Amino acid sequence: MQQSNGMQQEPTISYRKALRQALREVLYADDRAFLMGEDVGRYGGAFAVSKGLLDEFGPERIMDTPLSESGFVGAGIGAAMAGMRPIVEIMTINFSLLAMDQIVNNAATLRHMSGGQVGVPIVIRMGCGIGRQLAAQHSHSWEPLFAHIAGLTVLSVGTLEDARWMLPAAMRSDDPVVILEYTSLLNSEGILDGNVGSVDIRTACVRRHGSDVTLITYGTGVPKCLAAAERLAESGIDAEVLDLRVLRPLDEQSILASVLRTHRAVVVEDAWRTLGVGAEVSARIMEHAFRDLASPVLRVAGVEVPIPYPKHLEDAAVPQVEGIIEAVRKVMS
Amino acid sequence: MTEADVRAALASALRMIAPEADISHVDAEADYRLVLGLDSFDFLRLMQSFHAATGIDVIEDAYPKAVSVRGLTDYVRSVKATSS
Amino acid sequence: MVDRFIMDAATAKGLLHQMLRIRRFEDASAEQYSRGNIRGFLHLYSGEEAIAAGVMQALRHDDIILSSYREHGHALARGIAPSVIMAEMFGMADGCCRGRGGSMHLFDVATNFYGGTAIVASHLPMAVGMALAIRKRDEHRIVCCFFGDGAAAEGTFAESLNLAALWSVPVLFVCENNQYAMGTALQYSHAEKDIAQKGRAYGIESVHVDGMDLLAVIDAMRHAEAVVRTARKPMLLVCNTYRFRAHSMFDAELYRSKDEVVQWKRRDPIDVFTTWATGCGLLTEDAVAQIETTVANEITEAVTMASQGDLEPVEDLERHIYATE
Amino acid sequence: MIEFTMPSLGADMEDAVLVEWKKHVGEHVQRGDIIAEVETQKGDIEIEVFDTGTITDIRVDPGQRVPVGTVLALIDPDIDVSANGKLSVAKSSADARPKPSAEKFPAATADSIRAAVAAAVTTSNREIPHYYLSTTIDMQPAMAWLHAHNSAVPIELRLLPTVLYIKAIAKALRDVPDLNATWDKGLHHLEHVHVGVVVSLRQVGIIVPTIKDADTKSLDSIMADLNDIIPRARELRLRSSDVGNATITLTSLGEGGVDHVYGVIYPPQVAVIGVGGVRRQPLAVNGSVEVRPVVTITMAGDHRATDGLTGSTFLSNVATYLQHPETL
Repeated sequence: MQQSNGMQQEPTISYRKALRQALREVLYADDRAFLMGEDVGRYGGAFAVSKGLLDEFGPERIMDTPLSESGFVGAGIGAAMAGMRPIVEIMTINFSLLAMDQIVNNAATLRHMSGGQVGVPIVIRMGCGIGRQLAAQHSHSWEPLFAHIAGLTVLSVGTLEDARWMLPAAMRSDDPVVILEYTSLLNSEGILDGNVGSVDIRTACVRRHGSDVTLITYGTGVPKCLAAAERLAESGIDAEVLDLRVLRPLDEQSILASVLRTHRAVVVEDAWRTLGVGAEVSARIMEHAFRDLASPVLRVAGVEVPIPYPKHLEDAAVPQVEGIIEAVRKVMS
Repeated sequence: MTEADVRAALASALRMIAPEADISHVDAEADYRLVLGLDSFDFLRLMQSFHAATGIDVIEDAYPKAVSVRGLTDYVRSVKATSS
Repeated sequence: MVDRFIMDAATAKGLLHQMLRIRRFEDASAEQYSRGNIRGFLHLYSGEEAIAAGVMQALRHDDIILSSYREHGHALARGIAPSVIMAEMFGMADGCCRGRGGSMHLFDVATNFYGGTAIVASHLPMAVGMALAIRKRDEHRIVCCFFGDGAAAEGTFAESLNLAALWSVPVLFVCENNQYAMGTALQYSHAEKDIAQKGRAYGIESVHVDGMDLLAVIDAMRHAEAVVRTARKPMLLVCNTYRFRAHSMFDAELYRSKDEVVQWKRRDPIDVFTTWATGCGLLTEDAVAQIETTVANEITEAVTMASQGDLEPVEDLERHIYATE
Repeated sequence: MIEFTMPSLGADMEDAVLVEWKKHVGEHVQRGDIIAEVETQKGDIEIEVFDTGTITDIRVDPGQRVPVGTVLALIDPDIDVSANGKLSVAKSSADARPKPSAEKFPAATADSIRAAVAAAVTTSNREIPHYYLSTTIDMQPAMAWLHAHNSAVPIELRLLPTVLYIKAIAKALRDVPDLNATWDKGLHHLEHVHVGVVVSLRQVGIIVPTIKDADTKSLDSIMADLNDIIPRARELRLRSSDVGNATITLTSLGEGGVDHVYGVIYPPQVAVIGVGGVRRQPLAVNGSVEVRPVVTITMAGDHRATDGLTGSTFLSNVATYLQHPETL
């Protein structure tokens, strides 16, 4: 599909390249837009997502910042309030805690608290999730933390399609949007569906239709659940995979529609089990589809420990395909 | 080339071939190969680097003379005498 | 009584041994990372050895040390065994943190080494707090907190220095200014480029030191002893230095030129000290060669021991969450 | 031989493109040298080598994208006779995973070389029943040919008698394959003919570099090999490929004026050849007695592998070849 601004639609593309194409599209489409973050320019992006953009757009629109997360996220919020459309990159979600006050008390709160006068049209992107053996301080999964904050839209990029099209949709919002990208998916490659020109930031999406059980997940959970579904299909269990995509506000309608069809649900996420996204989804299903459930909703989530550095412990601390299959067998029995 | 020059040229050549071999005190008449424990391989390399340093080509027939500092000096003088 | 620093042959040998052990350890770390035995992030200290050796020689056993993720030099100079650090990076239970921390999180309470942190400048407030406890408990020891020029742009830097001066606590802030915060050069991070000036703005005595000259660092530490240990006041030491290797293993160094690296390498702290020490007869060439051999054996042994370590059993995953179990 | 593989620079680095080689086949590299530049998703990164030695083979060309772990080049590690008395493969820190089979050599300080040789020799004597043969050969034709050859070439290309012995022995081995073999509870013929040449390291002892395929090599290239290997052997900077897998060993200690040199077999080889010094001696030639340059060549054979008849056939072939130097 030919983009007006001369951007080619490449057949196979990596998650990293899709993110970069999205940045280029929005920077060309709106000159109020600019990218700001640590090492996004000269270094080429901590994970090479913004590599080459400094040469293409110049230092005014690709701004390297000092290591001052609270400072530059707050500044981004200010710039949004004063007519710009900043895209602020927090290198990884692990550093977002330093900017939490700005995100919660300013970005998420001002519109409501000012009686509707002040909007904060900002997009905050973060690299998330278990990298590979980056130890506790660099391996956080705080999707539930952000999904809990009134006033934010929180997106989780689990597929190539969303990596390419979520950002343009988020830029059209007049309210703060947090986009959670996953470093462990950056190298994954695939074919972009040509006729998908854009995506919405409201609804969940069924990635694999099935009739026996619904696997509800997001982010890095999507590829794991699809793999589990393939293995389950071999033993005659037809699993549906529902990618939440939007962690706030939750697309309750799609969740319930799927559960009404399959009558069984397993929620899968890397984040810690207690007060995770799974807890909320499970409560919503209990509230609205209790009588349609053939068995209780199960949750497959992270073990509640700081993620350790060695591989064998890291792998044991987060859900794996085997664990998902086991949960499905339990919910089917 | 004086005897001292010949001895110096041999010494510098030896630094590469047999660093521990010290020709400075070898009697001018003695067969330095035996004194310094040089085998035919070392001696050929010595003659080759002597040639590189001085331009003097010690032919095989002159080997019996060239094995002592004095003999080699006489040979060098004879070659210089015939060529100048 | 102020410790008089004596530089004799034995001291010179000890300090060179420290610096060489750090340099060779980091080379071995790079090698083991390339071979896949070390994973995650790895930030190497090569080029900054004079600071670790120079600062650490002035600290006492009960002094407290906190560091950043570029901490191998500090940990080695503090006395944590190379094999224990390498085992930690191999993820083995024989490591100082049972393999759970890895390169960025070395803790060793026995040597009062309270870790590396991966969140820039997040250890500064803790350093102030530990010094506050020392003052309240009237103990005669100090806290030494290492961080980089990048950290000086964090909010916690400003808050920590202000609190340290306000509460007058015995903390020595050592800023290793290696000119770059990951890929962002000093002039693109700081409007006020003189980090010592920032310290003075918060009421803290701050000085610059040539971080490539071990003797200069040792000299600065004699003054720091007087301020922090004796007068029990905070101090900021800004050591100007340079990292000879990339920020971390996977860095194309697009942000600096190759000949800038070559320029700084001309003042390699190990060469600077060795030339001086051999010049004035404190070190002989044989002594230097002997140290090289000893260090080579130490590092080879460290890698061997690390590779023969044991993994922590998966059953222990949830141990040490709370003090109870 | 050590394999230099595409390093893993990051947990999420799966492959890279080889952009440029900074070192090339035949070049010597030190630990820490930049050996190549690769292109990753983060940009071009210079990669370093962690072993000291010589590059013998480049497996990946610029422009090729290869996964992490792919063998990019082969490095022939230096025989680094380090001070701690280990003739070990060049000083690279122990690799956590088992290294490709770089041969390990016995200890190599002055006394330890002597000890190693002694050890090899004693086991050799104890286990191997030796038989001894010798022959004295008229070297007139060989020396004349050599003299004529050397006067016609620049001094750098002069040949030594040793190359004639090596070539003659190698050709004779082709005629008597039982001697170009190893003994390990049975005779195992060898395909190639590699002649190990004993080189004295003055006070330190001896070392035995190998002249490979001496049967097919020209005299000039054998001499070139000697010019390359022997100086390095003397500086204890041999490469692992220089040493070992000889099919027979030649000891020519004749330099010191010794006439008869009886070597001791190096297991698993089955023979050792000794060559004395060239000396002038009266010799019966076509019925009259003349004073001729002669050399005595001896052979010690492993009686389990071959017998005296095989040995004597071999020695007479060597003599014939030496008396027709133009055929070498």
